[in-house]
Amino acid sequence: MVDIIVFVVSAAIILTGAIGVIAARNPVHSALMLVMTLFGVAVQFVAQEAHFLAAVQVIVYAGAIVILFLFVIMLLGVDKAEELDVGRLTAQRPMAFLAGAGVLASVLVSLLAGDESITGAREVGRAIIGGEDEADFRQIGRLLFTDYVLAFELTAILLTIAVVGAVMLARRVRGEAVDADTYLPEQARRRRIRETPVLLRTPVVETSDDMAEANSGGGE
Amino acid sequence: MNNLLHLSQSVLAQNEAIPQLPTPEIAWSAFIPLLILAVGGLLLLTFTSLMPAFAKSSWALTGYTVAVAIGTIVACIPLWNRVQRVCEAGEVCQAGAFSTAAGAWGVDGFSIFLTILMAASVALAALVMHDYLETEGLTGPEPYVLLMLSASGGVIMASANDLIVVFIGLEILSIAVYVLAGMHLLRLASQEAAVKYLVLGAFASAFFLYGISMVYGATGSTSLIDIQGFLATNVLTSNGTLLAGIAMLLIGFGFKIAAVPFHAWTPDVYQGAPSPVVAYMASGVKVAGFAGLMRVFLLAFTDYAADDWRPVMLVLAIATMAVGAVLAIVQTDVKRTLAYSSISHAGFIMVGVHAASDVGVSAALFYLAAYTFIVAGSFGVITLVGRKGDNLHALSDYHGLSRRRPMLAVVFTIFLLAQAGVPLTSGFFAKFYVIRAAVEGESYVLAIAAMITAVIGAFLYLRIIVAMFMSDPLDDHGEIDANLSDEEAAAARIELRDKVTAAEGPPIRIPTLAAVSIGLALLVTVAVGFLPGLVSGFANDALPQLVAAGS
Amino acid sequence: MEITANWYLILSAVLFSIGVVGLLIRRNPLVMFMCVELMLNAVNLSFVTFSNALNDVGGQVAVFFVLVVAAAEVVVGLAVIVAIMRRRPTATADDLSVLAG
Amino acid sequence: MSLTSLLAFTEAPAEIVTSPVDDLVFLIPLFPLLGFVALLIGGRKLGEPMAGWLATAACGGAFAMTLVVFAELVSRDYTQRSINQTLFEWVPAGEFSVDIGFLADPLSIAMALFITGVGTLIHLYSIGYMHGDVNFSKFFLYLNLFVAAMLLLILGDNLLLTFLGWEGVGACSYFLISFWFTKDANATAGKKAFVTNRIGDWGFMVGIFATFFTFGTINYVDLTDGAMEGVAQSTITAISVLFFIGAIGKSAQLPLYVWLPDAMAGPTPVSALIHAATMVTSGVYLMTRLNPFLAASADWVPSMIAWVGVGTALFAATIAVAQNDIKKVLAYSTVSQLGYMFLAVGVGAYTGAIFHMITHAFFKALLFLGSGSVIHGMHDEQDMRKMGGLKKFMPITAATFIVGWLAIAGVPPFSGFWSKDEILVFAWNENPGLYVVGLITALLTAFYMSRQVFMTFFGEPRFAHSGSEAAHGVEGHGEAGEMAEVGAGGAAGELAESSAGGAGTALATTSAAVATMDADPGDGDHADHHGDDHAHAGDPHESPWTMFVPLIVLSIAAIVAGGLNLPFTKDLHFLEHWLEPVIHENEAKLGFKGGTKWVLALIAIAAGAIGMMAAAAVYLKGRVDPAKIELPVLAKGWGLDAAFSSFMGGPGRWLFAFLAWFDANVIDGIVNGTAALTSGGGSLLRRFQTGYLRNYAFGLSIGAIATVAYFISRTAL
Repeated sequence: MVDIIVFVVSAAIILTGAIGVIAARNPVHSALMLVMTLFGVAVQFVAQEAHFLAAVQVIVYAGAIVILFLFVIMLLGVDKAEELDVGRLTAQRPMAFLAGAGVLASVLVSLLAGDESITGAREVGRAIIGGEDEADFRQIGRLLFTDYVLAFELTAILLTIAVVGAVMLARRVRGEAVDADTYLPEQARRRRIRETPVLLRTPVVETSDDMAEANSGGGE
Repeated sequence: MNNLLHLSQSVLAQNEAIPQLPTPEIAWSAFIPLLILAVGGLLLLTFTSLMPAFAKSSWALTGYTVAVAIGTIVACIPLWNRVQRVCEAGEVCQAGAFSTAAGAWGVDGFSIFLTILMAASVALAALVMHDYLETEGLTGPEPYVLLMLSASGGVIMASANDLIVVFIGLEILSIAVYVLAGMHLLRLASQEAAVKYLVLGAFASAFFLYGISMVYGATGSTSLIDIQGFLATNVLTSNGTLLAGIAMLLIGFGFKIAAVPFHAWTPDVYQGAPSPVVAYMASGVKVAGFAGLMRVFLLAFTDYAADDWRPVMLVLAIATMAVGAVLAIVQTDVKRTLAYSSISHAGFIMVGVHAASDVGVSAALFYLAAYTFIVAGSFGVITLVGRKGDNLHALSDYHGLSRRRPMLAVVFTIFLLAQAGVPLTSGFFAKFYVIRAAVEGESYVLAIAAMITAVIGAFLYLRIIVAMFMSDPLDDHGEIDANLSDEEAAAARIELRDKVTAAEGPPIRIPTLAAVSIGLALLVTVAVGFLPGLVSGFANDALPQLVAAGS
Repeated sequence: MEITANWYLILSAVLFSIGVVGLLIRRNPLVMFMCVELMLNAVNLSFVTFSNALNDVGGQVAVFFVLVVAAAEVVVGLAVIVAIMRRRPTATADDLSVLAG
Repeated sequence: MSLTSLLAFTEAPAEIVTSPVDDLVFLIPLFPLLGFVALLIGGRKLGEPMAGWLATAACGGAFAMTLVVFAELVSRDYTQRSINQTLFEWVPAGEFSVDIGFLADPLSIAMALFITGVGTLIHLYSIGYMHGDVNFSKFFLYLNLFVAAMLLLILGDNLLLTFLGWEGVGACSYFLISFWFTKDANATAGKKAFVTNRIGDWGFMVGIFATFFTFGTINYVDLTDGAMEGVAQSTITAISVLFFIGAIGKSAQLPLYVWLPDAMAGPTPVSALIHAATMVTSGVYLMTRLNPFLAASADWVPSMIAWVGVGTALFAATIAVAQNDIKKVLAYSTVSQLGYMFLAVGVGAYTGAIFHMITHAFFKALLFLGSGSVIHGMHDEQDMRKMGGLKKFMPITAATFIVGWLAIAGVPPFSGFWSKDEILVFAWNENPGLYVVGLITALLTAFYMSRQVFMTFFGEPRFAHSGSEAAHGVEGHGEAGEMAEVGAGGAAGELAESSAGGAGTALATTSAAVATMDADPGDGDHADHHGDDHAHAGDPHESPWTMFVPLIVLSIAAIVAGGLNLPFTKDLHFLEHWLEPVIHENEAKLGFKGGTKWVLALIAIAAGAIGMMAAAAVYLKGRVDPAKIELPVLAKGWGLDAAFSSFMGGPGRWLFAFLAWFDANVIDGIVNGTAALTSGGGSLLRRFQTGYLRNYAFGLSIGAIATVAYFISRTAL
């Protein structure tokens, strides 16, 4: 009974948080809602006896990743409420829900179509949770240094890349963007794209007049 | 010193209660190519931080990167020999494919072949990158570091025998490329490309991970060896989870190789990203994507689920070939045209993968090898024509290229003909082999679709060639009125000349290193076009194998 | 009534779908990233569930790696967004659509 | 897998008869290839005319080498007449291994002889014709490459090598059609040739694959009648049809003929060499080479080939009647004559096909070169309505052209008569319907060729004559400048109309501007050059010796080539006997005696005569020419004049107009429509590439759902 209550409550937290993430106007709220979901997931980890992961989930995800999100939001000062209208893609929203429903349906069918034994291999028994009196972090640690030692070592490269990449991209550079003129307002741009060339004939060159006209139409 | 020894002994003594971990055997020789590439990248970071002068010399950076790439290739040779060796009766020797690190790392002809390709694409891209970075004022060793590390991700994907390792390889490959795509901070297009690539890449990664999770749930392992063994010895009462997992894995790989309908990012990213990076993306990243795809699908899922995924692969291959070719035709931007054409090429390679036979795999590998050089060379030329700012990629920028830079135009023509699959280029045999594989696998629909697409595709390359050779730039800027008097006509001619010069933009420089890169690519393209045996023999020997560790 | 693995898996599928929908409807690249995190969490949940059902700790190790990858992805993703937002502070994902056709 | 094994020359298979010549076959294509390489490296430095002489020598070397091999084969015993030289293994792919190897047997050597022979003459001719062109050396570079590729096509010992040559000649043809690519129309014509040929290539390619998977080999020596046994007839039928698709693309048969008339935009020697004598006959070669396939396939395949051939022959002949461009008449005539060759293949007269191919190579090359000489002499005028009476100005050209005319019109003893007669005899043997259509075509051929000759060489000059106007020098110059545009834009079709009115006084004013442009280096153009060179005289003039010597040689060949296979007695069937080792038992047998042959021959002669007389009636009547006065009388006596006149004025004109319209709209429309469909589809798909990240993600998820859904549908519950 307790199981069910824990599950239902944590599931409610997870889903509320998730819907909050995608529905909140303000990115800060989204981030906070994300924390909520992450906590809910952590609770379910505990319920499935993955204590170590639950801790990691809270520390790494809630403690580091979400903080990083919030930090960036504050740094850029984009914490004002975003217009939740459909923007330029009017049909996108209903289609998005359809797509979401499609993903959900296909995954659910695949998971539940058969009998109750979803998983083919019962008792693979590489390390038995609760079978021995061994803490799960020990088991995880052991696996990390035996079966998964290669993957574990390779994450070093991954993290280096993340650091190098972040440093490289966050560098401040002076100077005007070289291709700012292509980032014109919508209409001027669309017109150019629509010009589909005739097959195999060398297309008409976009003359500089055209560009100038587009620029004067609404330069930034 | 003694004290230290004592200390460690005492620590050991204290922990005697803890059982020693049975850490798996590591055959270090198997990792040498990867180590050279990855550690080479990491060491470059160290060097440049310790010796700022090193970081300032762009020649040193490029030279180092090329040396690392060559080192990787050289290190592959003894491994290849070992894998291809056959022990004589009674002889005790190390021979054949093997796996190590608890079976997570497989060394076979397949992985070595693709490692060499990855390293080659790094070298080609680095050579082109040298001048580009200098012209664009992008300093620092980071692009080279990321290039090498990204390629090591590809190497990992080609050798991984575990889905988790494949995934980590995929992420190493991708994240580095996301950064490279956005590295030109003064080009908004570059940034846009990075954001699109990254968000969609993360999206696709999530599907991929979900797939791993489902496969794990269905089989109880993420190791390809275990999965294959499990599926071979067990009958699943319900295989829905497994099949959905395979589908999700296919989506993840499909994104990386830019298969239709997971291709939408490709043209935008290729167009926006710095051209030398595109040279790497189109060659290296695609090779890596196919490496992972073939390794996972051919090793783990062919015996069990080939009938399930092959039809999907068939549809994807046809869609990829056709959509790529058709969309390429209507483009006005050469870089974008070739982006679509690279999608079409992916479809051709998928024809080989679809066959799921030895012939098919070696055809796909041959295609990858030929394609790597062709596309790296093509984007090398595009980099040069793009000039400073990397913006001059419109078809009109290629008008009269044969007059301004005849050699460049001829070389580009050869690459384009190779992409079209014209005989006497490597591209011809690439197409020939995959179509043969399809016919041999009795997939006539696929073979016919491939041939029709090849015909359609010929248009688009022809268009660029026509623009280079057969367009007089004067035609684009009006003609001289025939009724003018002599003096007026002469004046009009001068005016026209000026107009043409203005429209042509700055002169096209051909830097030495870029020329070396393009020349190498050309050499391989033509040589393999005459003697396909140079590569096809290796491709035939490079079939993926699944060998459990310790056996 | 007993909590079976299916319950968790269904929850995970729902969470994954919400993440998909979020990525398709939001225009703020930061929020789009959060949606990716939702999807990854759904995957984590299913890994742990399978791990529990299979009585195999391998699934938990996989979650560990997912965490690492997610962290790396977020770092780079946020760096790209910072780089672009510095130049155009109001940019939404829809504004980044010059490359098209 | 080692490099050394790759490059090692493998031993030629052991043969009973061996000689040093066995190892020299590869020299035949090597000579022009070397010429190509030499011109590629030093062509520009060599310049004019050395580059041309080098290329001619390279082609001549190939001819000499072919003669050597030919002599060797002749000296051998009948069954030993085949040399198969393998150079090295080319495409290793498991059991599918392809060698670079050459097969010199009666068929390939017969073709190589006339290809290199005619090729050398056309090279020689081009030295004069291309005089002054800025891309002089480039032209010869392409020509040599073409000859090399053509020889590879003929001499290759397997289908893939033939395909390589097939693609090579296609590429060269494409380059040469677009040789004067400064004008749009030439590039368009080149494009058209490229596209149509790709359709045929597709059939060829699939055919190669199918052959390999059926027989396990693609070597000609293994694909014998014996190999066909035990293979399902339906398979062989399918393969034959595929190769036939390849053949009609290359040989310009219905419905893929469209490119050939347009290909006349290229320089005239190219039309003579590639689009008349050699390349376009490679489809016939392929069909002859693969005669075991045709013999073993279902009966409807040869019938279809015969009907397609004869249909093309008639169709093209009717169109030729309505053409005014001197080269276009010849182009449609080529299509028509190729139709005869396919008719021959279809009725099993392989010897007849090759015979006609050889004679046609001579007389059609002659006619094309003659027309080139006319165009050259007329300062790039191609409209026959502005010619007339040229035999006074260009006696040698006229005389040789007339020889070609008599040959193609089927006048004995000129070569064309013998080969055409042989084909018609076999057509009668197979199906009288084929014979009748073939005969009508023969009549039409005689008619339109006579028309061409009369309009060009006889009658009153219809061009501006020197001495008639004082300011002629200026006008002549201006006209040349104007014609530069028209001539280069030949593919545009109705060029005659566009230029007919314009060549008046306005030209004099433009000539100054043209002259200024000419002075600019790098912008020169072939025709501009003529404008400069011949500005001093507007009269047509005879061509230089490099041009008329080939004409004379070819006209001699066109007269005597009939001797290759005279029908009178068995002993005179030289060609048939020569080709026997290749064709074996697949040559059709005549089911009637010599008497019928005589009757058929007389009918054919009569048909030719009627055609010629009709033409004379229509085109010479009323234009006073006392020497020819008897022809109109004859025509009037037979009452054909009125019939023809009314036919030409009424329904005939409509018919021809319709055919021209059909050609310009429907056939071109299909080609262009395919292109439009592709680009239209592209534009449509392009809409989905919106640039919006969210759209892309949406597309990705739809793809994901579809993929997963498919896999779920495969779930075993």
